[in-house]
Amino acid sequence: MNITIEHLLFSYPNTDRALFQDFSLYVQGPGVCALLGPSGCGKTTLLRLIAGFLKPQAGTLSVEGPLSYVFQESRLFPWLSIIDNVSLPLFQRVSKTEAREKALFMLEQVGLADKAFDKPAQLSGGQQQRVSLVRAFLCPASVMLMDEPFQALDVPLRIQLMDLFLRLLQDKPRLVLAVTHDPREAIYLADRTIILQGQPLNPVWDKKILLSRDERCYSSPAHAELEAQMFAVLTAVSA
Amino acid sequence: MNITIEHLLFSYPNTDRALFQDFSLYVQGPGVCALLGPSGCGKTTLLRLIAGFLKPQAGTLSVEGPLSYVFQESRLFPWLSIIDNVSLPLFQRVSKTEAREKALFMLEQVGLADKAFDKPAQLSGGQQQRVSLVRAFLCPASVMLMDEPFQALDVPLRIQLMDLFLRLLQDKPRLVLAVTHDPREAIYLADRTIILQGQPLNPVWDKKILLSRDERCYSSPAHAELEAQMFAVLTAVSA
Amino acid sequence: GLTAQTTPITVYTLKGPSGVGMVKLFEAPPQATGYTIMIEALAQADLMAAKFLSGEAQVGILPANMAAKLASSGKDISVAAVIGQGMLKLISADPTVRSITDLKGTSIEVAGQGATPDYVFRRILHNYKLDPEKDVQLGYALAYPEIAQSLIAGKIKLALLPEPFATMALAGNKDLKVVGDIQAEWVKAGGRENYPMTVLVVSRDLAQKHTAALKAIYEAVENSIVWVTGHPAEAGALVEKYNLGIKAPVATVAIPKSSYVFIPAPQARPSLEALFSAFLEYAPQSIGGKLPSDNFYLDVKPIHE
Amino acid sequence: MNKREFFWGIGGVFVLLVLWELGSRVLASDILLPDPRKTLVTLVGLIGTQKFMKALGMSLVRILISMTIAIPVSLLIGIPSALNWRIRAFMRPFFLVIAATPVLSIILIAFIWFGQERTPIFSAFLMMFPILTSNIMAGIQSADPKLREVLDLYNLSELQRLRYLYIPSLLPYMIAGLHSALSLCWKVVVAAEVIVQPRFALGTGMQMAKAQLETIELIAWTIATVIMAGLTESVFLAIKKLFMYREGAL
Amino acid sequence: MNKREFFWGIGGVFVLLVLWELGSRVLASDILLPDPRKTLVTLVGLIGTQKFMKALGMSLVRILISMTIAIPVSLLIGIPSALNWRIRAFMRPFFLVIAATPVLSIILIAFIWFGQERTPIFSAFLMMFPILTSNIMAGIQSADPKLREVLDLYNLSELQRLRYLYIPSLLPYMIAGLHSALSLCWKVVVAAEVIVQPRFALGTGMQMAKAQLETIELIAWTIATVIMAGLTESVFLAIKKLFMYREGAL
Ligand SMILES: Nc1ncnc2c1ncn2[C@@H]1O[C@H](COP(=O)(O)OP(=O)(O)OP(=O)(O)O)[C@@H](O)[C@H]1O
Ligand SMILES: Nc1ncnc2c1ncn2[C@@H]1O[C@H](COP(=O)(O)OP(=O)(O)OP(=O)(O)O)[C@@H](O)[C@H]1O
Ligand SMILES: [Mg+2]
Ligand SMILES: [Mg+2]
Repeated sequence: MNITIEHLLFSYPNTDRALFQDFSLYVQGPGVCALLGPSGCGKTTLLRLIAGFLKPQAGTLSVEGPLSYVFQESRLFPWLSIIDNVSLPLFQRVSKTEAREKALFMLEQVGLADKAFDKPAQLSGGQQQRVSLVRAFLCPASVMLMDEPFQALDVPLRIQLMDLFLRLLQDKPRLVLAVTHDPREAIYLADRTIILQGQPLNPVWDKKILLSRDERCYSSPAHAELEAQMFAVLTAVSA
Repeated sequence: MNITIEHLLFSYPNTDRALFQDFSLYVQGPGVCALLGPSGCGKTTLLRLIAGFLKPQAGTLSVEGPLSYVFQESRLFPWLSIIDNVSLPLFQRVSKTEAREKALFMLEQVGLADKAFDKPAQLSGGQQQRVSLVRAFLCPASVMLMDEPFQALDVPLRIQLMDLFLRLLQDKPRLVLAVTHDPREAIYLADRTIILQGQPLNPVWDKKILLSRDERCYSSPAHAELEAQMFAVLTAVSA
Repeated sequence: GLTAQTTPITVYTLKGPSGVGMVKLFEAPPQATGYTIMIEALAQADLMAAKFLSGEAQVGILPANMAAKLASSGKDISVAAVIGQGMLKLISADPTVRSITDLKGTSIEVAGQGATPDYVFRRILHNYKLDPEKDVQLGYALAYPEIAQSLIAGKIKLALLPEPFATMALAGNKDLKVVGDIQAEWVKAGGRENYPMTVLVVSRDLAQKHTAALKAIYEAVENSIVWVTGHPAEAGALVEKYNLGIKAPVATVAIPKSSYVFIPAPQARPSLEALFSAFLEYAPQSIGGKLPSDNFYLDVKPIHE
Repeated sequence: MNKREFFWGIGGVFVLLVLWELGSRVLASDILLPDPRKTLVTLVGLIGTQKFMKALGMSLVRILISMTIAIPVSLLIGIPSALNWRIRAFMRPFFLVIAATPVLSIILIAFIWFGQERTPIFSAFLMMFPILTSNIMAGIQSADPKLREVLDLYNLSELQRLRYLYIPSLLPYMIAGLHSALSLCWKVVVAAEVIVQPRFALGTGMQMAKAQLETIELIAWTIATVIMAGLTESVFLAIKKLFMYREGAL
Repeated sequence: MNKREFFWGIGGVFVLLVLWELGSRVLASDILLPDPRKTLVTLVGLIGTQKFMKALGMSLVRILISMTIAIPVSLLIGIPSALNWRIRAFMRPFFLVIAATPVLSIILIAFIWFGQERTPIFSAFLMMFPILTSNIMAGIQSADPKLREVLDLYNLSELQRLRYLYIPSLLPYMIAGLHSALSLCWKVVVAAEVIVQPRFALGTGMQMAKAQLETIELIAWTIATVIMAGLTESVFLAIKKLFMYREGAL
């Protein structure tokens, strides 16, 4: 349940500068590691490298166990109903009926039980985001990659879903690597937070978050303090 | 530069309950009006009704002048370069060279000048979001509809873009209707904020924001206070 | 300056066996003062019919029934002469079939449903009290070359073939035999001598206004046919040279076995009418429903001494 | 097809008839192009005859058989070819031979192997197969690579990939291919029937009419063919609509 | 086509030759299906002749002309038909007539109007037009309605809509249609050449070979046709690749 990256070199074809140069990272599971960084610095690329969708030009990369992935766009199959979209990862493992039952249960949890038999095009942006979250939750993976999983959701719903997510993680520990733009989300969820800088990618801030659940609340002073720190780093990185 | 909606009735085909029932709203320009509300309550649908992409089943709806629209997804033309995507709204009005010059100037402002001749698929999520923002900015519209225009961007960049946006609005006043999930964004930008509740859609909170620029800063106490108020309303609406 | 105005006329002939008799015209086109006479070969009889119908063709060759059909449709054309007679052979790979009477219960490949050989054969069968719907089965699936190929390869047993395909088939497979004499059977069945297949057709307009040209063409065609029948080897070479669709050796062998003739219309009338009556019996509409009128047969006196 | 569409369609037919009438006046020959009124009278007369109805029925049967063969075969060969470059490169010579070999060159072998009744089916297959496979291959290549990544991630089997990604992606292409193949099919079947002349066939009727230069009858048979093509196309469009509706695309 | 693809393609050709060899042994008759070796020798001999090269060249010219006519015409008619239901309903009878009318039924008129050199072009047009239009229409219907809304919003002109949305959307469909039309085109042009026999034409050569029972020569002409179809297809694929590359899709 670990991710080990060593001396990674990567650049997209036909681009002049390397996005990753001698990049190393070691993340140990179980737990949630949040990744923050300016837009375009290479966060999504990092996740895609880990998932094996991109091949590094040099360096080693090792991940164990089956993966699940919440993509930055929702990536639903337009011709499948919501319930089929969600139960897709299970089709290989359990019977269709069982997969659908599990899917329906999870859809209920995120308030979408009544949309189970609709097509993705009939859902709002936030609802599609929730569906793609549920799809990744359902896959019994030991490593979970998430690219801005709670975007497009209003704040109360976001907190509610994060609570659900934490509960699920307690039941079945996993290693979660979550890209986010919102320091508050990172504080609420993560055991470790990394702030990345681009060109080439390198971590400028890498901290364990050792707050209690209560201290992680948006309104707690500890939260506010940490947020201010992170904000300062992010601003520095951005400039 | 006004939007007038009266007794609007609307539901999607093949759905049982009306999304809008006797919904009325009057927004006066110039200025920014922020719309908040739980996921799936009908915010995008409202913008699409205003833009004329959907036809109400009853009620009247009047908007003046040309519109521009930042869609919830970035909706770029995959086969056009970024600069062509951005200058598209201008092709009808000015020469291609002029349109491209303007486009390049705006792309510089959002830090994407070096991506001008790339295709959308070569951009990161946040970069695509910026491109679609620029496209809407460039269109000389008197009414601007925005569906979560600053999502997928890191906080410092988001503030930087909001500042740019406010500067542009000062140069050329418009009526802006902006959907957002982030109360802080609403406080930073808006002259008026509406929180909506769904099933059917109705405003539960409708306030002018009369803070100074300084007070709107994320770190100011006035901001924090207003945010706490709005958060309470949103949580109530969500439940 | 002044240039001599000449009227262009194209003589149309057909590729394949029908056109062989006129091959000399390619070598030496007819000459007539005031006219430029050219010769061109078309691929198929119905394309020739189209040329006549559109008025592009003033003189050319056609199967006799098509000429009658065109005339009956109101086209002002006449037959000047019969230039080719049918040379059909019934070919058998089945040793038990030795005469027409043995055909009962067999199936025979006959190319070209609705064309002259079909009706000639039907009339002969009828003469032997064989009903083509019941007693024998006539197959129309293959064209002449394919029938010959199938005969040689032993895939079919019986077929009615014209020259030069009959010769080709017989040369390709020693087991093949000719059954009976279709031409003689035709006479027995009520025909007059050998039945006419191909006729030289001229538009009446040409006949009336361009007598000199017509005379030149008429004589050239006659001379060509006489020459071809007399010189199969030389003619065969010309046939290949002008791309008429038959190789020199095949043409050389087939010419003596084919019946290239030149019978002026007045003399040919009885045998043409005998053929037409067979058509009237089986498919009246293919000659326009009635025997052609008198002026279908060109009065050749002004051009023929 | 709704009422208003029908109205515009009738307009099209009317203009077509006018053009035909004009054409026949210009050519002024019943053998080249008979005038529409006479032809329609002949057509109506023809429709009553048993020969005609049998010919129509048998030709329709041939069309349907050739479809039921061509569709699965082209899926079975086209899909693996699209997914695997080795198979694609290996099959290319076969595709070329099937698409470009003139029927004339192999008519005798086709006749020997398939007989009179089935040669038209074979010849229709030779025309439909390349249309369908090239559309199937384009359809599969149009599959969204982002969705392919999702399937990769969850280790779905090849069959599941087909079911969830490739078949839905190729459907619009397949439908476009079928649409053109279906209309062309009538032309091709009839052309082959003209050559081999099965006992009951539209093509046999045409060949007889043509041999006798009975153009009026020939055109009447042709109109019958076009009308049948129109009917089969309408059925196809109705099925397509139903299907699209069930798939939620409409 | 890279080296490895070429290797697999050769494999396909080899299997094809083996099948042919087997077929010719089963039929055991040179006049039905000659064996491949003899045929290839004949083909090589044929290639040297002037008659052959001229025939090849002229048939190729006919293919190219029919493409240069069919592509713009089908775009010009297909695009408005796809965009407007009135035009679509109005044009439907024309599409049907063009697609389903057997060439045989109108060969006389075609021959009168187009002559023997151009009738094969006309006949190829009749085959390509329905394939291209049905693919064009499907391509335009595949245009993303979300992008259409963007164009609506910014009031772009019809021409700009074409340029920025419809043409890019229909391209993959158009390419699929062209791909199948191009291979079938050879077959159709040759078939028409067999009927009207232009002076220099592959079809004329085939018909001559056939009439002389020269099956070996007939098959040699056929192979030449298939090879030419393969060459034109390779050129097409190369252009497509270049194009895709420029468009950034690869
Ligand atoms: N095409 C459609 N057909 C049927 N129902 C639809 C369709 N589009 C949206 N809906 C439903 O209408 C409701 C409102 O959708 P809308 O997209 O307006 O929500 P929203 O307020 O923008 O939500 P979000 O913040 O998640 O984007 C949702 O419940 C959604 O499921
Ligand atoms: N397919 C591609 N080809 C070329 N360049 C690309 C491609 N995809 C991404 N890039 C570039 O690589 C850089 C990193 O992209 P990536 O998507 O990883 O950013 P990100 O950190 O996820 O940003 P965001 O927060 O905006 O999503 C960006 O500058 C982007 O323009
Ligand atoms: Mg990203
Ligand atoms: Mg929305």
